This record gives sequence, structure tokens and C-alpha cells, in this order.
Amino acid sequence: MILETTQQALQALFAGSVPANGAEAGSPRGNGVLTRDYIIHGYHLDAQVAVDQLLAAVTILDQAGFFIESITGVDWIKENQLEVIYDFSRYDFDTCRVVIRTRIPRDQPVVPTISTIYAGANWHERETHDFFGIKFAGHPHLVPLLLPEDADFHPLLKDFKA
Amino acid sequence: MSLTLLNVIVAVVIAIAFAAANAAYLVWAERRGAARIQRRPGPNINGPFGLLQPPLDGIKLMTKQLMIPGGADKILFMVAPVLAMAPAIMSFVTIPFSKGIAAHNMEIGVLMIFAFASMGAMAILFAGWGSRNKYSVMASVRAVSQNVSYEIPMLITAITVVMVNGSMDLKAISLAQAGGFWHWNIFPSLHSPLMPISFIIFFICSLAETNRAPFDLGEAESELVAGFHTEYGSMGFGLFFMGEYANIVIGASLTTILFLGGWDCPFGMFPGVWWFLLKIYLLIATFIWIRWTFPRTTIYGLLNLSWKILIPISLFNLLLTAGLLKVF
Amino acid sequence: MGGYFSDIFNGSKSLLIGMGITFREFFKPTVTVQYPYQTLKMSARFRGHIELIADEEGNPKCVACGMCQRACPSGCISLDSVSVDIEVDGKVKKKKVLSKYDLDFTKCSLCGQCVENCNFGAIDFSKEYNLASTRKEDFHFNLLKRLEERNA
Amino acid sequence: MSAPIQLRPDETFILNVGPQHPATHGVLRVKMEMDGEYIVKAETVLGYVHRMHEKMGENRTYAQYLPNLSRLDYLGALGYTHGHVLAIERAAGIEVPERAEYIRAITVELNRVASHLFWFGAFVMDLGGFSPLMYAIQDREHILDMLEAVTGARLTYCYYRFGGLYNDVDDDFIEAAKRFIPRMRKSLKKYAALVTGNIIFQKRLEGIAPVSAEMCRKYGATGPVARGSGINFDVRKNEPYSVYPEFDFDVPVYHECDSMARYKVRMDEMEQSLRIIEQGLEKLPSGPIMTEKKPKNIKLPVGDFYQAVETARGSFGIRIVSDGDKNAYRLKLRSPTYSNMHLFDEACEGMLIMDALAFMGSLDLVIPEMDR
Repeated sequence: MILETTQQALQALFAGSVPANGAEAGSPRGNGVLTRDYIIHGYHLDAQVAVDQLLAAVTILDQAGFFIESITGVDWIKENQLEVIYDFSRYDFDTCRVVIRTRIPRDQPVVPTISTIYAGANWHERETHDFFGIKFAGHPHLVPLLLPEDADFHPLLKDFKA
Repeated sequence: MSLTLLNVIVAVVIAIAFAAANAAYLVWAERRGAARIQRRPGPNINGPFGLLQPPLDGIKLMTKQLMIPGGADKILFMVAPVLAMAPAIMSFVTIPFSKGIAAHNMEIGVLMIFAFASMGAMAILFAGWGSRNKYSVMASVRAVSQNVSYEIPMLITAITVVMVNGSMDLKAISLAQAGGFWHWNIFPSLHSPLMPISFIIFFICSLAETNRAPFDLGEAESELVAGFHTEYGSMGFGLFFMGEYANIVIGASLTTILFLGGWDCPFGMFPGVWWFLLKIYLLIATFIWIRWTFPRTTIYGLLNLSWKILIPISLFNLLLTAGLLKVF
Repeated sequence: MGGYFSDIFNGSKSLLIGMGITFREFFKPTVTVQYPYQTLKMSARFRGHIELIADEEGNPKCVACGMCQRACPSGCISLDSVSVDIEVDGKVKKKKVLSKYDLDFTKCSLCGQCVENCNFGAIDFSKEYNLASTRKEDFHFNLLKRLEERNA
Repeated sequence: MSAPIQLRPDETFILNVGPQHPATHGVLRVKMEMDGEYIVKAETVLGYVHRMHEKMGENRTYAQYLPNLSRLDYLGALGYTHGHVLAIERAAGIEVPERAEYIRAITVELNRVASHLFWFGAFVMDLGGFSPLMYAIQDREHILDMLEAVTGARLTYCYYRFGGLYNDVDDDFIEAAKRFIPRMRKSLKKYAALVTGNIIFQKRLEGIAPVSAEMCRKYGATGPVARGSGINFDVRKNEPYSVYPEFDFDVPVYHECDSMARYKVRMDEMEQSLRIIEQGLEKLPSGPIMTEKKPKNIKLPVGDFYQAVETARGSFGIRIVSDGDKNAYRLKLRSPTYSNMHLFDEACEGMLIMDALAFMGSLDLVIPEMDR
């Protein structure tokens, strides 16, 4: 039930441009909403949005009563891109896991913060900043959380050498 | 003159020895008792039943370096442990262990013990302030507000007893209760029908006055690390520790004298010092038992208990007793 | 007002119940094991550090294939082998013989991947748990030497 | 007690709770701005035991990564390992024999009881009562003995394998577990009388540290913290995995939102876990404990996989991004206490320090799990 309404609401962001459902995550694909096989992937909706659509997409989920699971990044060094992945889930029995992802160029990794919508995104964003160097524009306190205070390295980048 | 001086010296030495021995072996008893409650053996390696543990602990503490934190108020820091121990020892002077055993009997014994007891709060305040540690300061402020609020019901209850017995002399109070347990102050009489409740109030207050669990807010280890003695090591800590146990002995002795007939035998036979010791050690065992059963109260719960429950009831009891004394 | 007194009464009652429980516990026997004086037997599946297993002749069963070394997540096994000529039925054959088997126990996480990946049953967990030392070198085990010591 | 207060900024002082402090149960630091005993503002500082498990996940093969998972949460390690093996099995499409899944569920629930028992003891110790900790450890010891006999370790188990288990349970284990259940129920009654009913304990927790359901949602709190705020969320029920649909158990939910509610949730959960263990032992099918073709050198298909499980502390999630190699391209661990602890900063504002530290205890923190 919530699956369809959320899908429609997210779909509306893209005004019709729907990518093929068969495209695998990991390989480059266009922005849009995909439904995933829960049995295999463990989540239902997979939406790749442009950076400027991010806040709109998260707001949709916030209004639909989703809670934030985590935020993380992936370094796609071959495509010279960084990906930020947002996981959302629900407390009720209308199970629906939504993944929002957005891709940004590696040399200018800036995404808007969603800690204004979800207060709990604060630490997740700080952690992602620690590990990938992704800057969250508008974040109130973007200092290293898990790494030392003076850390200027980003260990989960694929070109990181210890 | 010289005989009096000798008397005083002997009395002080005995008082210090008694206090120190009690403090040392009450620690052992507490550790063994706590261990039994928790189904462990407790200290049992050094000597038979671990009886050598307290002296060895003492040696360990004495051989440690006395550290004074940088920026601490040196004088207050050094004075505080002494101030914790000394009043407790002084209080022993006036406690009558039996008819003939008392270092110095005073007509105002009750007053003197309370006067010395309130100096304990000062020791904690000095220690907390002098250590220059935020936890210590918070702990000492807590402990002082606690001591102030529990001294009131304690004193009111003591006054009730003093009124009933018509004396502030501890010996006289004990003697007034002689001749079997039905004469003891703990049991209700015509003049004081609420005495059992008074006893409970007095007991709770002496727990709180000695900063024992569940009222150990001054050292609240899970919140304030170790409270007012966080920065103390070596014998500074040792003195606080001994002072605490000496205060427990004082509290138990006072409870025994005021409510349990002092050295009187429950059945009117063989009165003597053994009855007194039996009573105070039973009370101390209860102290230990309580400590290892209950969690700690909160600071507001503690103050609520004092101001909303103990003080009204003890005041009511005082007025009732006064009225009944006037009528009958 | 009634609530005031019933609160006091119920509160005191709950305290007495708690004291009753600790009182009963006081008289129950202790449950601890006095460790250096008493010890427990390790269970059969206890995973200590690994040991080499000897065959009937006392030589290690290990054929130095290196599976354990590759499986180890922490890289704490290092082994080496030499080729020796042995005579089997009058013919000289080359055979790989284990010459070194070192375990760096400081890195080991006792996961058991090495034992699981060994196809020859040549290593197994020991039941050793008294492994305290202040020196790091004490945890670099030469398993081959330990095996010889056990054989002796 | 926890009413907000007004004060001038120059009247406050900074109190560093931690990194070494008895109440933080590990190396966690909370920088508190205090006004006397009231907290004005708190900032949690993490990362003192950060070990970068996620990078290790990229460097090691999936099988080599197994021991890492039990190093996350040393009290309830099996739950985390369960999540990992389930994620790999889901992605690689490995079928697990039923007996193996039953044994997994039984051991996970035993581990959950052990974890909650230790939490219970430590929590009461936070409040100043020491004896319950010892009683809890006694009961926990039985569980650890049982798990040691099966898995070979007492804390960092590393027992599950992709497609099954490391080794089978024996009759001794089943007997011991059957003996354990009634004994544990008796102990739970003892705890209820000794601790839950105690007036001092109740006064310390009731109405203290309210965490609203909305706050839980914004911070992503799960597990007993969410359930103590009236949210009926348990991954075992909401997204059934393993053999949990076969079991009849309830999810305890309390609507008071205070520390007492969180405490009661965990105490009730132990009882429910015992029910699951009981049913599991009864239904335990015979058969193999490993898939017929034991998977070696697992390579996952290209893709992005997520698996959530309910651990003792909440919903643990593991995300594996695979590029088809034998180790993960990216491995993300979503630890429940990380989100649960996050709301502490906001929730403790205006609280007394002793209430705040009791609140912190009620969140059930395991620092290595938070820092990863």
C-alpha cells in the first residue's frame, strides 16, 4: 500500500523518465525509481535522484512517516563519482524499505544536508564525511566523529593508502 | 590534675584504637557480607577467613604516594581527611558502653555527638572544594545539602527521646530504659505512642548522615566517579574510609542508646557491655545488608523523603509526645 | 492524604521484600570457582590457539599446502617447506616437508578458519588458556618445535 | 525534575563525562555544559574504539570477515553474525537447512537473554545497586557455558557459516537449555521482586527521560528504545527472517516513553526469548546443518544487498555492495546503538546529571558496536 504511494510520489520527481527496471545497482544508470525484489536485495524501492532533488525526495519520505536507518557512501572510482546512499524504513507492518541514492563528482563532493529534516542524519553525515570526504552543505557541525578530531584523510576512498 | 590528664590520654588512645579497629574490621565484615549476599566468598586468601586483609590494605594505602592535584587548595585538601576522622573519634569519648565504661560522661552527651557529627559535612565540603575537581564539588554540595536536611528530623527525633527520658546525658538515658526490653524507648509507651516510627526515622537519618547507601550521593560512583574523594589516594582516602566506618559505629551506638536501652539486657539479666556491642553490631549488619540490597536514591528523592515525609512525621511525633507529657 | 500514607506503606513493603531476597541469598552456597586454586575443565570444543597434529610416526600431518595461511583473516600463520628426497620402494622421490610453522598469536582472533580449511586434519585447537605474559615474543609460537617437545 | 531552565551563558561550566567514566561502560565521552547539576547542552564524542571494520570488509573475503562481526558487540555477538550470514546467503542465493536455522534462532535468543541480563546488572549498578549485577552474571554464566560447549568460545563466537553452522549441537546442549529455561524464569521473578518492585528504583526511572515516538523516528532509534516509546517495531516481526515466523512470541511494547518503559521492555523480552528457545528446542528438526554443497570462495553477484536483523540492541543492518569479486566493494554496518545514542544529546537537555546517566544506561550502550 505505502509502497505504491511512495513510489508514485517519488516518481513524480522525475516527470516520466523511468529507467529500465532491469538495470543493476552499481552499473551506471539514469535517475529514477526502481522497484527491487525484496527477497534478493532486501529493500523495495531504489530511487536514484539528482543532488538538487534530494531534499524533495527525503521530505516525501519524512511526510510518509519513514524513519532513517543510515546514510553511507560508495566510492565509484572508475566512474570518478561518489555515491551517497540513504536508507529509510518504517515502524509499522506495512513493510517498505526505501533506498535513495545520489551521485556526485569525486572532485566536488557536495550534497545538501538532510539533518534539517531528520535530526538523526547528523551523525550519519558526519561519519560519511569522515570516511569519504563528502561535504554536507548546511550541516551544523561537520567535524570528524569517528576519526580523530584532526583527521584529514578519508579511509574508505578507494585511492586511500594507509 | 595529672591523673585527669592521664585519664584523658588513656581514653583518647582507647577511643582511637577502638575506632581504628572497628573501621578496619567493619570493612572486612562488609566485604565478606556483601560477598555472601552475592554468593561469592569475599576476601579469603590472606590469613584465616581473610582476616589479615584489613592490615594489609592499610599497609598498601600507607606505602602509596600522597598526591595533591595541581591547583588544589593544599590546606583544605590535607585538612579534610583529618576532619572526617577526628570528630568521629571525639564522639566516642562520651559514649557509655556500659554502666562503668565510658571515657568521659557528659550531661550534654547527645548535644556533643550531634555537634561533632555536623562537622563531618564540613570535611566533605573541604574535600570537595579543595580537590579542584568538578565531580568533587558537585558531590560535596550534594552531601552538604543532604546532611543539613537529615540532621533536622534526626535532631527532632532525638529531642523526643530526650523529652521522654528527661535528660541529655547518654548514661541517664540508658539507665532510664533499664530492666527488660519493655522499658526500651523503641516500644510505645503512654507518653510516646509513636516511638517505633521514631526509631525508623532515626535509623534512616543515621544512614543518610553517614552517607551510606542508598543515600551515598556524596560518592555516587556511577555518576560522580568517586564523589568528594575522587582525588584522594593513599592514607587520605584511607582516613575518609575509616571515618565513614567510625561514623557508622557512632550512629549505631547512638541508636542503641536512644532506642534500644544501651547495655540493658532484653530480659533483665546480666546487663553489660556485651549487650551493647551485640546491639550495635546487629545494627551495623543491617546497615551493610541495606547497602547491598538497594539502588541509590536521587538527590530530589532524598530531599523529598526528608522534607515531605520524615520531618512532618517527626514533628508531629514531637508535638504529640510533648502534649502527652503535659497531660499525663 | 490517603495516597500519601499508602505510598509510604507500599514503598516500605517493597524495600522489605528486597531485603528478604538478599537475606535468603546470604545463606545460599557460593557459586564461584577460586581460580588459581581450582580450575574448570575446558569444554571439548574450546578454541584455543592451534597446534600441529602428529601422525603415527610423530611427524606433522601437515603437507605444507598453505590453505590455512590463505584462509587466515589476520595473517598470523607463516609456514615454509623444503623438498627432501625420500626413498619409497627403492625409488628416490621428492617430497615437500614442513620446515617451519609459526603462529603469531598476538594477531590471532581464534576464529577457526584455519582448522576448517585444512583438508588433512593437520591442525587442531589446543585447550591452553593460561597464556599470560608481559612480552610480545612469548606469543610467537613455533608450532613445529612445540610438536617436537610434545613428542619427546 | 526535568523541566527546562533559564540561565545566562556565563553561569555554566563544562563537565567531561568520559572517556573514562564508570557510567559510560567503555570509552565514550559526553561533553556536558552544566548549570549546577542540570545539563544545559550535551555533545557526545565517539570514536575512541573505532577500528574501521568497514574497510576490513573491503579487504577481506566474505569468509574471512566472519570473526569481525562478533567484535562489534561483545555481549550479543551472535545476532550480528546472523545478520552477516543472512545477507550473504540472500545475495548468493544459498539455501540453509532448517535445522541450522533453528539452531541459529535458539543460540541467538540465548545470546539475547545473556546480553539483556548483563545490561540489567550493569543498569542497576549505574543506579547504585551492586548485588543484582552479580545475580545477573550468575545466570548469564549458564548461558555462556552452554554456548561455549557448542561454539567453542564464550563471547566472540564466530559460529555461523554461509549455508549453515560450524558444528552441530549435541544432546548435552539441549538438556542444558531445557534445564536453564525454568531456572531463568525463576530468576526473572526474583529480579522483578528485588529490582522492578523496589520503590527507590521506580522513583528513579518513572517519568524520567521521555523519548517520544516522533523523536525515535527522526533519529532512527530501534530496538527496546523504540519499543519503550510505544513503537511496535521488531525486525523479527516486521520483516520476518530466518525461522522466526514459526515461533509464537509477543513483542513487548510500553507507551510510557520513560526509562522505566525501556527497562520493562527488556525484562519482558527475556521472557519472550525464553519462549522462543522453548519452542525451538521442541520443534528442532533433525537433518544436516550445512547445505549439501558447502560454499567455498563465495563470490556475490554484482549488486547492492541489504539485510536487517533484530539484535539485542535494535535493528542491525548490513549493506553489501558487490562488484562480483570475492570481497565486498563496500560493506556498511548500520549499528543500532549508534542511532539510539544519537538522541541522547537532545533528550538529556535540562535533565539532572544523575537522571541523564540513568537514561544513558537505559539505552544499553556497547561502545565498540557504536564506534565499529
